[in-house]
Amino acid sequence: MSVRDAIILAMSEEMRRDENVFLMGEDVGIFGGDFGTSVGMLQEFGKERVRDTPISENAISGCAIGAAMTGLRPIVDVTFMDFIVYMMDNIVNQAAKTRYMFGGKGQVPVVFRCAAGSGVGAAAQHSQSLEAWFTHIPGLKVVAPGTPADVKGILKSAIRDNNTVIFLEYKAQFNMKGEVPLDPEFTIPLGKAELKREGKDVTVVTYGRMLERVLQAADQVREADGVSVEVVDLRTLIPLDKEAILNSVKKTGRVLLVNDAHKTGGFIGEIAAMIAESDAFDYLDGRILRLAAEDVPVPYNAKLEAAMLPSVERIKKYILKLVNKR
Amino acid sequence: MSVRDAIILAMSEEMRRDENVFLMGEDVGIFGGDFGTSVGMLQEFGKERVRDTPISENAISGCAIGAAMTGLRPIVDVTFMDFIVYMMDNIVNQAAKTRYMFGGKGQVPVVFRCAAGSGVGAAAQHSQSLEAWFTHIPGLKVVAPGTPADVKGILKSAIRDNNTVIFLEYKAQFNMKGEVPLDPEFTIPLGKAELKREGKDVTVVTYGRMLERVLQAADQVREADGVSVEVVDLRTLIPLDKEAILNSVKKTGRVLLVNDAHKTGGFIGEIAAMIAESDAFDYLDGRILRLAAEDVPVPYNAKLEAAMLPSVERIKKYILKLVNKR
Amino acid sequence: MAKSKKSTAKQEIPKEKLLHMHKLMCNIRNFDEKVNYMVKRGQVPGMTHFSVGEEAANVGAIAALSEGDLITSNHRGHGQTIAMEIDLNEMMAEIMGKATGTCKGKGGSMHIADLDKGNLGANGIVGGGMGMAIGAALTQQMKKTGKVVMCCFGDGAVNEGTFHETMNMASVWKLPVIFYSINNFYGISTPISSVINIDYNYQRACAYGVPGHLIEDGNDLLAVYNKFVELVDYVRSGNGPVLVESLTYRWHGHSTSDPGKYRTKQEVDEWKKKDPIVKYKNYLVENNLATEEELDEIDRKSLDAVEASVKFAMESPEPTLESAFEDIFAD
Amino acid sequence: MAKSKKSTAKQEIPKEKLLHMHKLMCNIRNFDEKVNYMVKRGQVPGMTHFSVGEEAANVGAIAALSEGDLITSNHRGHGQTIAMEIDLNEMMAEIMGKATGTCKGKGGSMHIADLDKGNLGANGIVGGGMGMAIGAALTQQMKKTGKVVMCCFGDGAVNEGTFHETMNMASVWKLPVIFYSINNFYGISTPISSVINIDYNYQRACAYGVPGHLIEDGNDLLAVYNKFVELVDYVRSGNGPVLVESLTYRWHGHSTSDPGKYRTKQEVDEWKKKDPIVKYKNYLVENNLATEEELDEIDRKSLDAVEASVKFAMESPEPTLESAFEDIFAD
Ligand SMILES: Cc1ncc(C[n+]2csc(CCOP(=O)(O)OP(=O)(O)O)c2C)c(N)n1
Ligand SMILES: Cc1ncc(C[n+]2csc(CCOP(=O)(O)OP(=O)(O)O)c2C)c(N)n1
Ligand SMILES: [Mg+2]
Ligand SMILES: [Mg+2]
Repeated sequence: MSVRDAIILAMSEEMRRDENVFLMGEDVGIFGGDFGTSVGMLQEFGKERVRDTPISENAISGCAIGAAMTGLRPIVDVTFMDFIVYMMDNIVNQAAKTRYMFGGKGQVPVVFRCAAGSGVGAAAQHSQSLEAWFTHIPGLKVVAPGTPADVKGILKSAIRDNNTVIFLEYKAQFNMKGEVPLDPEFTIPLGKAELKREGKDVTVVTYGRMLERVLQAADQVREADGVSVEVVDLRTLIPLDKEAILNSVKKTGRVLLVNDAHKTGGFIGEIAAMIAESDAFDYLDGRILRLAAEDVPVPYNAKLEAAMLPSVERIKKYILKLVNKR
Repeated sequence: MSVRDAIILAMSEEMRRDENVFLMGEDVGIFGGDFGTSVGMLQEFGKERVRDTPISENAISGCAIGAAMTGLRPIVDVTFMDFIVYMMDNIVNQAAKTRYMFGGKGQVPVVFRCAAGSGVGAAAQHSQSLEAWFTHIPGLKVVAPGTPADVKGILKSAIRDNNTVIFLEYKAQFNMKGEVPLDPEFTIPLGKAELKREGKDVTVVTYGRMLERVLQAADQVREADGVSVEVVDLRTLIPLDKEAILNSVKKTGRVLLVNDAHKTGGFIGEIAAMIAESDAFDYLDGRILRLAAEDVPVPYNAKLEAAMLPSVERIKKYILKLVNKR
Repeated sequence: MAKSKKSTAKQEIPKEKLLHMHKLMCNIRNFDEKVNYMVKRGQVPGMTHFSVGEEAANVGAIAALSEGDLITSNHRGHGQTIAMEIDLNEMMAEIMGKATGTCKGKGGSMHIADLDKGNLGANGIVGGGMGMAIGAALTQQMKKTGKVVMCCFGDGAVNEGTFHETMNMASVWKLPVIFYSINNFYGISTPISSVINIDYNYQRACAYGVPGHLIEDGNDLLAVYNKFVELVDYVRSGNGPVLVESLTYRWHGHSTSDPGKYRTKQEVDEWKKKDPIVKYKNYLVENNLATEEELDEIDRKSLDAVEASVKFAMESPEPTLESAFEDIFAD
Repeated sequence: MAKSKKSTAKQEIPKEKLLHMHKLMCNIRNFDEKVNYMVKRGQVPGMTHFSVGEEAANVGAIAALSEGDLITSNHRGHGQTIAMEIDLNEMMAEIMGKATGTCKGKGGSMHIADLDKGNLGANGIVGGGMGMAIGAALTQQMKKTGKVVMCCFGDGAVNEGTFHETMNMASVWKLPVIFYSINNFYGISTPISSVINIDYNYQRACAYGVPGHLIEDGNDLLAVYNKFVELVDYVRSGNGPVLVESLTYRWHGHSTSDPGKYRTKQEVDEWKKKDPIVKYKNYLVENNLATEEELDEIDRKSLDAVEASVKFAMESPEPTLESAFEDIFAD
């Protein structure tokens, strides 16, 4: 099943299960979503629950939050994550803080589904992965699953969660295929990383879009260079599974961090800092390396666009660098 | 001179020097700014150049950017930095990317002056330091000076810079006093950190509001414990003076990072990561420690509010921890 | 667009309700004057905004709501909150940052809420409550509760983009929400007339195909109340949103510290002569709907209640340090 | 609010100009049809939006501007850019991502700009150009240049908050800016009638105290042109902004991939019958303002220019990897 179909399935199952769940956003209805992630849902659930909106990101996000505070459980299709700029007040100043400011009363169960990342030739205003903004704001959960099965399991948990969840999906990976459990009770808990590969020489921590490349790189260096790579797939950024990261680092003593957001100020910087201030620091056999998108706005030209991201080759090179193989 | 007066002086000097410079924002005119940072300027420069606006942060920021693209040099008083949520499209998708997307044509010389941080009992929606959001976006400069003289020198450079600059000023420190050069040609280049103290045992890297406390802590541990602390005051976050940081870390081998923004996803995480991936890593004698605001929305109660920030005592404790003195 | 009627009780408002509305206005006045007094003495730790002068605009509107209806408010939320009959003790404790406060001392003046009573909260962001309001209205519509939502904001707030987007969405979806602009003529120091190019905010209703209403004397409690009875009924009947505006005035500065250079003493004094509480008292007495003694007695009791709230707040404990780390996430 | 006049050249437009406008419409048509052809064959690397069907609404408006006037546009910017007489070679090279492109291959279709000619750029964010437009207008006002700014956007864009804030600010400050809504009846799949509760976008002018104008036949080049001559003059004279709307239609899908289920083939065909280029040609010929041969010759030359631009683009080098790291900051 593709990531796209996993998203449709997760939302549909949850909407069947709980009548308070509904989907809203621009062109989610007859158009089936800018990325086809709601094709067929209008037909099953009708216009009330698959709700086309005006081009009004502020009202969309505000409306979702108010609905959530009063008992509904909206899923918002943000489409391109870049448009979340118009939702910042509602997400950051309202949704994230309401419960705290009100002394523990109320909750805001909204999922913001954001199509992140580059890869479709849409240039600088349509290619950003902005998860770091939200990881910095107490009160928000942030998730970025990297396989179709994880997409389904994490999205379902996000919908069931009583907090606001920023959900990253990757426009370059809607067609990515994989096994997906069909059990409607299959979920994956938020806050749990998964060891996608076990290994002993090097730890690679990643999430979201880069998982696919990291796994390829890990398999290739194991095969070609005999380097045993442990791949820690975060899936959830907030709450962060620090234990999984630190345990792996303590085991291998070498660590590479990979994401598709810009390097400076990106979330992997937080992970590096977290490791460097922890007791795992004492187990480190070398520097903590990072591979991320270059610090340039995403260029339009397809070759340049591609070159701004960590490639499988570069990930391999960094892994080998860590074990002093090259 | 107070920080407030240094801001007024810097803006006024630049407005005298260059007729293209002007100030706009809510209540900057007869009210003199929400924090008194434009008192008297309406009288000198008139309504055209000290421009009161509607409560329309999106239009304010967009207007500033369009004016800048066509030859003016606006300074925007954002007032509380929290309200920048309504300016995100203009700053992030427009100002930061325009020149790049247009293949090197055009420039957007706007300064966004943001009153950051807690300390005035204004609670969660009026107390944020959000610099990390902007450090993550290629194309923006970000500055956070910590003394009245630096405020003046950096603000003047920011106004003269041909790029969009996010300028942090701290609501808790508008009354902070210090010597300020009166020479209208006094400026401080962006991108240069300053060693506010030289030392050999421990490096503390900080910026903005926390500088004051770090200096107190450094002086106290030197006096009381004989620990020689080197204080690297960044002043500019982007472009980052990596060399200054790394040189100091190589010298001392021990490093503490301090800022007043939330810890998770904050800019000091980026600095920790930058150190941990550099050759300075090999000089480290211990973990890279961070002290930052707690990861909770800023509470209203004054005691809780204060307790969420690194205190001089805690900074001292961390310094001493690094040299194993306690 | 219909204009408001003048003071009248001809819809036969029960005496109990008439007196109760007086009490709520007194509560607002006494409460905020007391907080102001304490602010001046440094006894209040944070930023506060007062509703003094705007009592009728608040009480008249909210008194027209029914049990289960909801509101959102803004930074100047005391008036609405008190009109929604929040517990004064808890409110005062909150403003003093105490553990017994509405928000356990973590929200303060700008974040007082009472979700159980339908108050979705004051809001420190101008326009910040508008999205919530239409969302709450969507819930009422989808769940067919028959409840309405009142979204309260100032005059300056109509220039936020969120006003436009939420008004439009509410109109297109016919949501049961009343947009209520309490026009006190200034946004901080900025006269509304200098930042809109029409005469009144309510006229913006034209852009959304919704009815716009002006209550010219927003200090006339019954004018406000009568108009809102009509509007609440209209909205509850499924006709979609309305935009309504009351003209009133704030007696005090914008917030805790305000040099006040942007308006003349004369202007402020003129408005003080139009005191909404005095006006209402006179009306009730002149029309033999209540005696002066009755009304004064209510005022005195209100003062006592406010004093009691201060005592309660003063004697209440500070929140613990640990409490700062609680209530971030729901389970 | 005034409605538009029908086709007429009675203001004695010089023949040269009449033919030139025809050429620009042909350029838009031929250019975009060519790009569409290449998109279908995978020869264009990124997202594109076409102006086919909307030629008159674009050319008529921009032809009314003078040297030094400025525009901002949106994601569907080809029509405006070509009407502003951008170099077609560079534009095609940009769309193909080449180093010789307008933006050195770094911007693509959604970011074509020509700052020297007053085109402040297409914009990928709906409403993203509105702030820039009023800022550019502020510059003209403060520097007393006598120039005006035209801010182009679609129908769906009027529901963004930025529309509201910038319209209002422009009105209050009397900025020389024309807000121009090119109404093609859909925002992606969403009919404008389903997301506003008034008949037309131009009616929103009432909320800002500015004149609103409707050009009912936005496919009638001279109707558009004549109306804009009048409006540009009004705005240039210091009267503040206007809001104007043209009704037109896009022939192709919203963007590169669009299943198109939201509108019927019949509807599309009806609109194709109202082809703005055919309409204009007929008018010129019937009124003896030009011969069919002359006009066809212009079209042929336009086709040649487009083919030449493809050749230019094809033969142009890819940008170097290093170039990706340039142009982030100004010195
Ligand atoms: C988004 C945002 N911008 C600016 C402010 C600062 N601010 C607080 S109250 C206020 C004026 C509001 O005016 P109005 O809506 O008329 O309400 P009033 O205070 O007069 O009751 C401003 C500008 C804010 N809190 N939020
Ligand atoms: C802020 C933002 N929201 C959503 C989008 C996605 N989007 C691109 S074009 C478009 C429709 C625009 O409709 P309209 O303004 O009518 O212009 P048209 O495409 O019809 O010319 C949408 C929703 C966007 N680019 N930016
Ligand atoms: Mg006001
Ligand atoms: Mg359209």
